Amino acid sequence: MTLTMKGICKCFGATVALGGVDLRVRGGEILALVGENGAGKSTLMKVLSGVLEPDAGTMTLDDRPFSPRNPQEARREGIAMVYQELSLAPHLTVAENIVLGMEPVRFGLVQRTTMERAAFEALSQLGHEDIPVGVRVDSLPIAERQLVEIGRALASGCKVLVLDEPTSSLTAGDIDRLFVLLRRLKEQGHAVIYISHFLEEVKRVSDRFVVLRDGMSVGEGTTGSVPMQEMITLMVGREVADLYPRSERIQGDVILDVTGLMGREKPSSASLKLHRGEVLGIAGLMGAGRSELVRAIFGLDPVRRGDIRLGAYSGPASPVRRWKQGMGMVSEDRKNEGLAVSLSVADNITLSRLNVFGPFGMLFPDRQDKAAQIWIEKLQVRSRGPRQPVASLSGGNQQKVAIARLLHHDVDVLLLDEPTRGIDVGSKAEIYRLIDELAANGKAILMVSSYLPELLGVCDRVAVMSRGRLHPARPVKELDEHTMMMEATGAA
Amino acid sequence: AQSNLRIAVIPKGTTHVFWKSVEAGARRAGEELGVEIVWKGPIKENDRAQQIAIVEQFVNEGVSGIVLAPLDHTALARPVAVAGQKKIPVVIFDSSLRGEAGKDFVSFVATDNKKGGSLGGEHLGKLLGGKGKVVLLRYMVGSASTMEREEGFLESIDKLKSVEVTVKNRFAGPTAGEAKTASMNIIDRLREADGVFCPNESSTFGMLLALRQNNLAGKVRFVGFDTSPPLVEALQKGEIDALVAQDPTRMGYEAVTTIVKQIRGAQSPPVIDTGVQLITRGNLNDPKIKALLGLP
Amino acid sequence: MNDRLRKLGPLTGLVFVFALFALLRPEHFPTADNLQLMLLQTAVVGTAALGMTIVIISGGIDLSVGSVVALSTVIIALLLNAGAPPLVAALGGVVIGSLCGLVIGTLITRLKLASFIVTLAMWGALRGVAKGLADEQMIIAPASWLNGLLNALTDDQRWMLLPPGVWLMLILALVVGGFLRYTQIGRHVVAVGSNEQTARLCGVPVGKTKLMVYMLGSSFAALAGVLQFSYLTVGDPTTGAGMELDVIAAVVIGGASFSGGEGKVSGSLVGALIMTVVANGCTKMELPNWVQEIVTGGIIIVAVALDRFRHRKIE
Amino acid sequence: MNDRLRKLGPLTGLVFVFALFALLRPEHFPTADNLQLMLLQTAVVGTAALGMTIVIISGGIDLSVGSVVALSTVIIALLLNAGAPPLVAALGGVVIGSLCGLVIGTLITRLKLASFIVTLAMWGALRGVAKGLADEQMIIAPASWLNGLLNALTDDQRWMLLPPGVWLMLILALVVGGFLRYTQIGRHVVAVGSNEQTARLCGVPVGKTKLMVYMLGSSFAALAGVLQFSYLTVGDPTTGAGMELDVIAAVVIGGASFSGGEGKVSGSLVGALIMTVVANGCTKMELPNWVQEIVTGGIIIVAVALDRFRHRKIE
Ligand SMILES: Nc1ncnc2c1ncn2[C@@H]1O[C@H](COP(=O)(O)OP(=O)(O)OP(=O)(O)O)[C@@H](O)[C@H]1O
Ligand SMILES: Nc1ncnc2c1ncn2[C@@H]1O[C@H](COP(=O)(O)OP(=O)(O)OP(=O)(O)O)[C@@H](O)[C@H]1O
Ligand SMILES: [Mg+2]
Ligand SMILES: [Mg+2]
Repeated sequence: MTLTMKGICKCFGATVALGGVDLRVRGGEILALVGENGAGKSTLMKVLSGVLEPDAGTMTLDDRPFSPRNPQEARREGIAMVYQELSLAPHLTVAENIVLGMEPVRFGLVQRTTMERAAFEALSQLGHEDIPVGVRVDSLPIAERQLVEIGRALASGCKVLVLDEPTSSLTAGDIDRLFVLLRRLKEQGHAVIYISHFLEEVKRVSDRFVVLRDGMSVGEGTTGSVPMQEMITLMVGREVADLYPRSERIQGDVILDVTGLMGREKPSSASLKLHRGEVLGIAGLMGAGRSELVRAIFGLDPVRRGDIRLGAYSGPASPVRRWKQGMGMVSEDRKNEGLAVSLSVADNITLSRLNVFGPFGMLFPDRQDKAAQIWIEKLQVRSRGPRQPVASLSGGNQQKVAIARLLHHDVDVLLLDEPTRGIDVGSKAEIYRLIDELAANGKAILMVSSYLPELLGVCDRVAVMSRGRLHPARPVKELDEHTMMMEATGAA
Repeated sequence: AQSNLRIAVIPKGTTHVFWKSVEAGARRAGEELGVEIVWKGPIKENDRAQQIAIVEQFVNEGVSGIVLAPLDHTALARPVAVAGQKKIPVVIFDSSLRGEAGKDFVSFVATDNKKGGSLGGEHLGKLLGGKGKVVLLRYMVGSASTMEREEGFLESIDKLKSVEVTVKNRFAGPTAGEAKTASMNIIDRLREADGVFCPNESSTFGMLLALRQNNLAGKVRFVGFDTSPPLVEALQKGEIDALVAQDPTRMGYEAVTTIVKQIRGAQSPPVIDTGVQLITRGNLNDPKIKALLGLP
Repeated sequence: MNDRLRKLGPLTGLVFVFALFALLRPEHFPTADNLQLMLLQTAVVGTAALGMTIVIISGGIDLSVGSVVALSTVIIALLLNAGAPPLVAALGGVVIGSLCGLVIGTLITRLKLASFIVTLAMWGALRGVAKGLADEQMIIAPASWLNGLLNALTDDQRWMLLPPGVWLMLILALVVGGFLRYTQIGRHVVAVGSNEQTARLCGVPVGKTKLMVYMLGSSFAALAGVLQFSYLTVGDPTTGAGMELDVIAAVVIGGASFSGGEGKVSGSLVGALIMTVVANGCTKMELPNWVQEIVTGGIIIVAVALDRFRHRKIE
Repeated sequence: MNDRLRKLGPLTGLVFVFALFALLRPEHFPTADNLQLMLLQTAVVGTAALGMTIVIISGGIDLSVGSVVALSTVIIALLLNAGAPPLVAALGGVVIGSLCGLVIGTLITRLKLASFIVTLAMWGALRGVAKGLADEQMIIAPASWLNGLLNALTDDQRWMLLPPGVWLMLILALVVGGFLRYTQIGRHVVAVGSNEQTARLCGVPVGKTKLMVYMLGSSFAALAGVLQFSYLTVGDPTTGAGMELDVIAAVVIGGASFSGGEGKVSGSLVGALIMTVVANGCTKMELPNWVQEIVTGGIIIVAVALDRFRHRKIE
């Protein structure tokens, strides 16, 4: 089994997403596809799976020409794909989503038991017999939705399995199980293409890697023989010396003081003190209620009990108020609650604070663009300009837009929920540097993350959340990944 | 039991001045005869299904009698027949219903629409001196009474050899606003025309507005149908030359009287013509006409 | 338990409206005869609402239903006049209806136009066709058993329990409900409405599914036309004007959402019933028309709001 | 260059329709008088479409426009009869309109109901109010300069170039366009329509914004009512029935999307013009009504499809 892609080109208007990429993958190997945000990884895979038609280039599958005109054809030829952006039908059940498009039928009727068994099997391969296959998908937490999505690709029985950032919201345990599964598939002779910004994962699971930059392949190699630092250099085009910069931070007064906070369901009890000039991390498993904690603080979710004091203000408040009080938030769900994707980059960056662009409620678009342009450059958002709709940016660049909003608003307290999800190493370093700079300038940052190394690298203190309870924060010096995991699972 | 008769009076719609006059006549008859009048028309003007539903409901409820202005010649026949089976007498007014007056329903109380139309046509012919170009703006697809008027008009105009009807396939639509737009769209025809005829209140008013706006009012001879305060005012100002008037108050009055008489055991003639009247500036001050128009 | 309560959905609204009128007019409103009458008067809108439910679940909308109803009555009358047996005439109407749906679906999928635009255009065009075919008049047709579908039952028909037209609506409702829930194509319809992009990525034949959705929508409208013909006993090219809003309202009151993926057949029927009950009850109250219009508006809001409140409490 | 072409949007459709009729009826159609007439006839729907554009961009819909137009004509006539100066009467109509919007917006934001349901209910209720106030008749009002807003220009008015009502529509269009693009609240409206949850996260006062959107929508409908009053010279509670579909069609032909966030004021005006041109052109062709209805449907589809094709090519 071999798949080759030769000279694949794809342009979106003036943007050259792919400028002639060659790729070759054999059965029995796991190929990692890495590169910066906007390098063209997802686009290349969409060409493979028949979503996009290439402008030029050819593909062969087992030495036969292969040019799927739609996803259906690609699927029939044995290409299964897990897309970067979750693509589930929220009104259908887990089982229905898994078998969608290839339901077991007799006389036109869906064979419910067969279907649910297939779904169950797919999920148990991922070690998740516990996900109920009969409930609507929109009642599942994000992590489980991602598993459903992977389950769908598995259930279709494929020759080539493509995973585009499948682990962005998976727990460590789930990632381990996924890797075991991928290795098994490889042994059975399947080809796997694996896209991720977590180079540790790439190291762990892949045999070979290909690096894309600006729509070209700029290097490849055997994963085992190339050190990580070299891979990063290939991706970013320069050396990233210090991933976690740390300048002199002076801890100031307490600016955010949360005591005994209780939300609708979670958190059940949370207290924390956040100082100026400090980065406080919150670790925990998926579903521990970290997101709910920050949402409740920011006024997006109701507060049942407890007190929140922000500077001189106390008590719960609406997001409108919070922004005015100098607090801003980046949501973990950027597609639904982070960005208005049909609007421009400039609109998205400046939405929370438009009153600086003109008197009397007026707004001069050129001033707005100018302000946005500053952040586009500072965060290296890959876009045609401030007027490009956010929907046509690559995933990582969208995330940068969401973060830029807080910078534009110039808030004192930043609530960051998974701020580096889907962001490439180069940009991650950029964002860490930014967080550090903000902290050094006396801002207070509360950062929720599932990526423990970054918590250890960036934060001054970390508090672990477990089943809705927030444990007391401790200085990072006293912590390592192991102790945090123990605390998160409730074993400590 | 005779003292608490309930009579349902069902018009085609409730919002034209015409129907307000019918209601007044029906209520007056109700007071004089000591019967209760229930006045209920379809909410959407010209919605046959809704009118059928209303008839069915009154039949079902068992009113003493029904007075109905059917929106459709055939479609209303079935519910009326059902009323007959339940021994509820029905008087038809304004527009005809399939079947035989005196047998399928008690009586038919109406204007002779065709006669009204030809009255208008003859008068317009006279005004034009027997020659010229004429525009007919029709009312709506499928409305029986106005179609009879249009037919009557065309018949009497066709008798005049040198009068040419230049437009006869445009419809005004149900409201005055739409009628005005329809008239504006044929403005070039109106400019060349010598005479205009419209078959009901809203089309006449819409046409009047269009003529006014193009400074044609008073310049073309204009005969309309039905009366309402703005139309009478235009007649006084000479913007309209004549209006063919029915007597809606009398229609309502006669219809209710007829059905009550029937219920109380008296015989009624199967057809009662409530008459049409040509109103011109000449006879406006006639006391009879004044009474008809409700003028002081 | 709570889950079951929630599934009842807009029924609360119906019960509320019904109870209201039953209290206000205890002698006239909740009689067996009047109940039958209200079911009868719901049949046309209810049947069209079945098709509309499918269309709205698929994420589309169909403004042309009223015109298809009219066209269908015209076709039936023409066929009956040409000597066709009643069943053939009725089928003829439905076939023409499904052809209308085919045209609508083709325009939507091929030209990638919004369903609102296409069906708005067809709303006018099909009414034009109906008027043209009918020579801009009512078409009188020979009497046949078709005319009896929506008659109140006579005493020797009591065994039927309900008039045949009402049975037709109820049976079709079961069929559509089963179709959406248990068949592959039905699930594809929901998938397309829920997330079209995903459906396409998963190899659901989105185009074909949509084509079928609009064909079903128009076929049900044509079936509603059969009932309307039975009600009117004539072919009427002007009937059903404005019916699209009634039908859409029934479906939306029934809990469907314009963003697709959501909607229930039973809910749509309840929605249609709510509107009939309000109209019937207001007439029984002898309210003037303009008061009835205001009251109807108020009741729609209260009925839907009740439903929402109940939901929120349970959650 | 291409970008500029794309911005022209539905103009292609208008140009196509116009050229078509100009070719078919070169003597009657493209005359100065007829052009002015078409602009006149667009003014009412066009003005209401401005408000509807805001509503649709915010992700909602307003079915009550036709009823608000009718209510506004009734209020104006009543006020004129009560001796109010014309300007006060017109303002009275607009104020009542904005109050209607306030009620609609409050129901939508407080009860969290779909705008379709709420405005459908208001569609009936407000017409009921209009009929009730007018005692179910047309209301004759004393003549005033209000009656002249939509008259064709006389020779000594030529300096105005266009009738005042048309100017009103054009100036308001500029204002609304500027509002959506150059004010903070305007951007909030677009953001709410694009993604309501994100707007909330970003501190946009979603409730207040929506309230204002519906108030604006109804106020523009009431302004359209002022023009309609001028057109009719009487207060007519039955006018504007079915106008909601025309207005929505204009906005959608103009490129707006029901999912919100998208829509252009200029597009909406062009959409309204397309519909007037088609109606006018068909009359000039002396087509029977039913043919006109079919042709109108066809042209709407062609006009919109042309626009889409051109877009696709550019992309
Ligand atoms: N639909 C589109 N329209 C216009 N430009 C697009 C579109 N989709 C992708 N692009 C552009 O193509 C380039 C490649 O995007 P792609 O999504 O393939 O990047 P990626 O390597 O997957 O990045 P990430 O790691 O952030 O997911 C980007 O510059 C992006 O802005
Ligand atoms: N779109 C959504 N709507 C409603 N509830 C949601 C949604 N997404 C997630 N949730 C709920 O949020 C809860 C937590 O989900 P999540 O997996 O994000 O865990 P978390 O600890 O809050 O955050 P994190 O993902 O950062 O670990 C779950 O109980 C889930 O039901
Ligand atoms: Mg990507
Ligand atoms: Mg979370």
